[in-house]
Amino acid sequence: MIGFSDITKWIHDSLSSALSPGWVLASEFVLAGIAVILIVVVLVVVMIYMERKVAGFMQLRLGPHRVGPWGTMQVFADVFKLLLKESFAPNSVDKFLFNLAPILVLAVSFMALAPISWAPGLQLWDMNIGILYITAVSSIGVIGILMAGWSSNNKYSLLGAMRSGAQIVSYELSAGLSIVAVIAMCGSLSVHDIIMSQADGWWIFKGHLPILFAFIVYVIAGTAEVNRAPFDLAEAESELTAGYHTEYSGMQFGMFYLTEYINMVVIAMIGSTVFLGGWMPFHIYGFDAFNGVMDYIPSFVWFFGKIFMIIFFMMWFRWTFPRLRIDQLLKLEWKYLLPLSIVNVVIVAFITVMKWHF
Amino acid sequence: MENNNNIPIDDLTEEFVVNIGPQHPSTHGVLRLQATLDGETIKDLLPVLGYIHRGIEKMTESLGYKQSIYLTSRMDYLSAHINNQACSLAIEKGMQIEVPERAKAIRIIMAELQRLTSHELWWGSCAMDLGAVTPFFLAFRDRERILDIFEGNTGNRLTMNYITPGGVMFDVLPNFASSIKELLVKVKEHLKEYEELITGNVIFQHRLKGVGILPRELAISMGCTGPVARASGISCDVRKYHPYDGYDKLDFKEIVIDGCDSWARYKVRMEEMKQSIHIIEQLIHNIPEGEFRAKVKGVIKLPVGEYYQRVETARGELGVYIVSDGGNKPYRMKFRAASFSNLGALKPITVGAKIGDLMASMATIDLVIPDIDR
Amino acid sequence: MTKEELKTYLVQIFPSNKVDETFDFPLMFVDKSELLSVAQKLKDSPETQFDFLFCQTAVDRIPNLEVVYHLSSINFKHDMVLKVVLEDRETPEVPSVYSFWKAAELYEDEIFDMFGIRFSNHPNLRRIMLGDEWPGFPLRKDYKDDINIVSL
Amino acid sequence: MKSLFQYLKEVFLGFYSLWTGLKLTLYYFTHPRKEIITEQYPENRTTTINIPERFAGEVILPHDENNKHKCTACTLCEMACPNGSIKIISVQEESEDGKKKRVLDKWIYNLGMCTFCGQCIDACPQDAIIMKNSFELSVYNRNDLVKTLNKPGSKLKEKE
Repeated sequence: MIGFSDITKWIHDSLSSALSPGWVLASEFVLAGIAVILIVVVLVVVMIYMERKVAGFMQLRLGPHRVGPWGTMQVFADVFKLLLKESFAPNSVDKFLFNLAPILVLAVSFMALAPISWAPGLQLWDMNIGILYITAVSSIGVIGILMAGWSSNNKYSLLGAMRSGAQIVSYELSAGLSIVAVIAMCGSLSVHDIIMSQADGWWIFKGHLPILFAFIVYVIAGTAEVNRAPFDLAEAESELTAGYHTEYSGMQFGMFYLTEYINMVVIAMIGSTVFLGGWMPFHIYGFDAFNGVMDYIPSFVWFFGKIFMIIFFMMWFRWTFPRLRIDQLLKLEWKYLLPLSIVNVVIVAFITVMKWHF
Repeated sequence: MENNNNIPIDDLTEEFVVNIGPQHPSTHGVLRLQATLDGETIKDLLPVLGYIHRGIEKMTESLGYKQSIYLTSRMDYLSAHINNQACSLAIEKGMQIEVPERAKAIRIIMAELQRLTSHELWWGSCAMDLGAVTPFFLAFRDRERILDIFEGNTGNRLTMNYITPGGVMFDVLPNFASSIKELLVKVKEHLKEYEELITGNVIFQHRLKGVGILPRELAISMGCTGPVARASGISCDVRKYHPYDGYDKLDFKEIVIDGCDSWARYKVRMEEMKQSIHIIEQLIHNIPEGEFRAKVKGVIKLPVGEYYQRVETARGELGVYIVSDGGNKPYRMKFRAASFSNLGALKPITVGAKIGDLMASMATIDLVIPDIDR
Repeated sequence: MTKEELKTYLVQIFPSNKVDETFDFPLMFVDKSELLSVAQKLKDSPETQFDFLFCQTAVDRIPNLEVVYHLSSINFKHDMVLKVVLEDRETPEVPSVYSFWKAAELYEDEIFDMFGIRFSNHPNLRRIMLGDEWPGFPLRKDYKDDINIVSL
Repeated sequence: MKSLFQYLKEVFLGFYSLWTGLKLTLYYFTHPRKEIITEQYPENRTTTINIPERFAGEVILPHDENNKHKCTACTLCEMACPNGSIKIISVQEESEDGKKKRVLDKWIYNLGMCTFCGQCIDACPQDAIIMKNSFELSVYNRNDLVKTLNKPGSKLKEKE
């Protein structure tokens, strides 16, 4: 079986034979970037379709089913419509920031994809602080949202942006702490190392109850970080019409929409990498025959299966729960999740020191 | 900012006015609320009305009595049958028309079905205002079935114009009783689902409990009626105290809860749905045979005088006040709309609360804007 | 109290006022100068306890304007009608009953909008539905609008 | 200690309530075709669509096979209409035995102003007009909504 590392090696070799080393690096950057963007855009298209079908089925509807077979072309039709629409900017907005905000938000969410390991040997940049990098970069996105809300010169947008700022800044903490629990156990920030440490079982199973708890906290905080219901206060349509992107239209709105889904992908990818073993198949320590069977399932199937499972959870929450109020949202974070996460990290540290984990 | 005046920093925050509406997802129509906000907290609230003011009261003065009835379905369009019933009852009162028993039974069944549809829609939109979208579709499933029954029997789905002076427009279809029996079985099942999905939900309860507190005295002073008043411990069901169309012969409970908050208003409506089903079940097994409509003169003229008829719509007490000068047109017709009085309670219960609470209070007060503006 | 009882009671307590009846309720005419004191008595007296103003409107009986108060009691469930007759059509003015029944705030806004009757001491009298620019007061009988009013 | 127990119980019940909601939506997600009531309108317009007999679609003046209708041009429907969407134009016609008689010339119906309240049908003493349950009534030109309901050359049906 040809691994992904063979393919990347072959591309590298054939480029090196034709170009000077500097150009090889540059063209590899461009190729990798295009590849990641393409994969992510395809993922987003699938997710939007999935979201609409999930919502439809949960709401006793059929979901999109007119455009193309089973409505699969609906997303493309929507994107096409958004592309053709005029990106209208009201008179009183701060033009520069108004136009910059969607680009910034989108760029930041793409940046967070750099250290993700997609499959064995398929990783753009295995830096030694990968997880730290992702958490750091993904919190820049809130600046874009604040920028959008402030520059729109709309009170709804401003309120939405402020809510979003408060929310993301708060929930970053418990999301970070729940990742720290795993990092403490495996002892590395590098994405590759974290995945390899789960070769004999995923952390969610190896790490006793504290890691399971951390996973639940992570899913809650992750849902909050991407501003999805029940934490969608930033765009709460029954309160603030559309929140921070009230004034955006056309593809500028499309970019915010795209960002929401890419952020979901990022959250799901980190979740699956840290807790569910990334592309690592389901292994149980000692059961070699079983592990061998599991290895036959390709690694990228494992990875995307886990991603879509987490994404389905998020969608399921969205179409079931009512929204929280802003003070309840902050209370949940600061009074419950954060203290519990800190206690959890202490317990994890204790377990790690005593070497009680597998 | 330079703080020269030794004002505490807290007092330097700037209030700003947000116009919630006239086009806003949670005002359910064209209501505009001028909210003065301090951050997320509401400091003042001023309802601005008139975006759907059609002058129904003026129109009735130039139309006849019969033509006025069809206008009433356009006021509180979720209680169209009940509005028609109120207007018909007022006219019957003036003309001393005796309504046949069969017509009375049909009227009550229709009115209670209408109350059911209205509460179902309220349940869905209440959950949607609080951010859950799925309940809206679950609620519309039953509402759709009831509207199908309306459509089959009356010819229209929303503004039926079915109840007229003297009875009802046409007799019900032969399968009326059986289709309603079938429907009620489903509605009862689905009411349990509603409890599972939303009523028990801890987020939902936290959004409503202790929010929008309307004390009993304030509710009385504000002239609140219907579920809003009954959730504040006021016993004011018109069907009990001023029975019409034979409600006095039926067995049903008036739901009064002393909670005073949005959660109590929610509970009152949920229980009222069960009571409506109970009322329909008493009638549906034996609708009296006979005429469905008493003979009424072609041109309706009320004797000189003033007539006031009240009924219990899904939102509270609807009063029809007719001043007649003996002619074939009403001299003055005033509709005392339930939503209009209930709207007054919105400001005192939301000032000091958060924007999210405003939506919760507005959702549980259940305003219908054309009813406010008329 | 029933309608008849209430009527005799009103005659006893307010001998100077004209007591009549509508089809449903006892009716009492009040002069606008003593409206507030009568309202106070009706609301606070333990026999009547009219604490619920369920409908307030006006009727244009040319040449007079009438303000009609429908009162009810939550405890006793009896109702009555108060009427104030205004002879002045140009600048009609009535004291506001907002201090007794807060529901009057919106009702009186609406009456001011439709009939042009001013309410003194009203907390925020405004043209609630039509807006300040609207010419005339539509529910008055002498309001003419040939374009928009379709008559049969 | 008791309060801690109470607190944990509340947390557990809270999560349990969330789970019951999730269970319900999951049930509907996994049973997608169980209770779908949305109509697939343009596809089902010739098959499963159910328009009740009494559905108030438009007012029509039925003609029998001899091109005869029952309208006597009494204009009661015109007077009953709250919106003025009916206009009856009648002419005086002299019959063979010399009697002058009012005969319907044009029964003009403005569908655009109609609110389908059924007052005209209720008012008609001859039962000449009925509500038809047609529903695809949109037209491109607003003038097309003003219809003349009596067919050209139609006559009043004699009473048996």
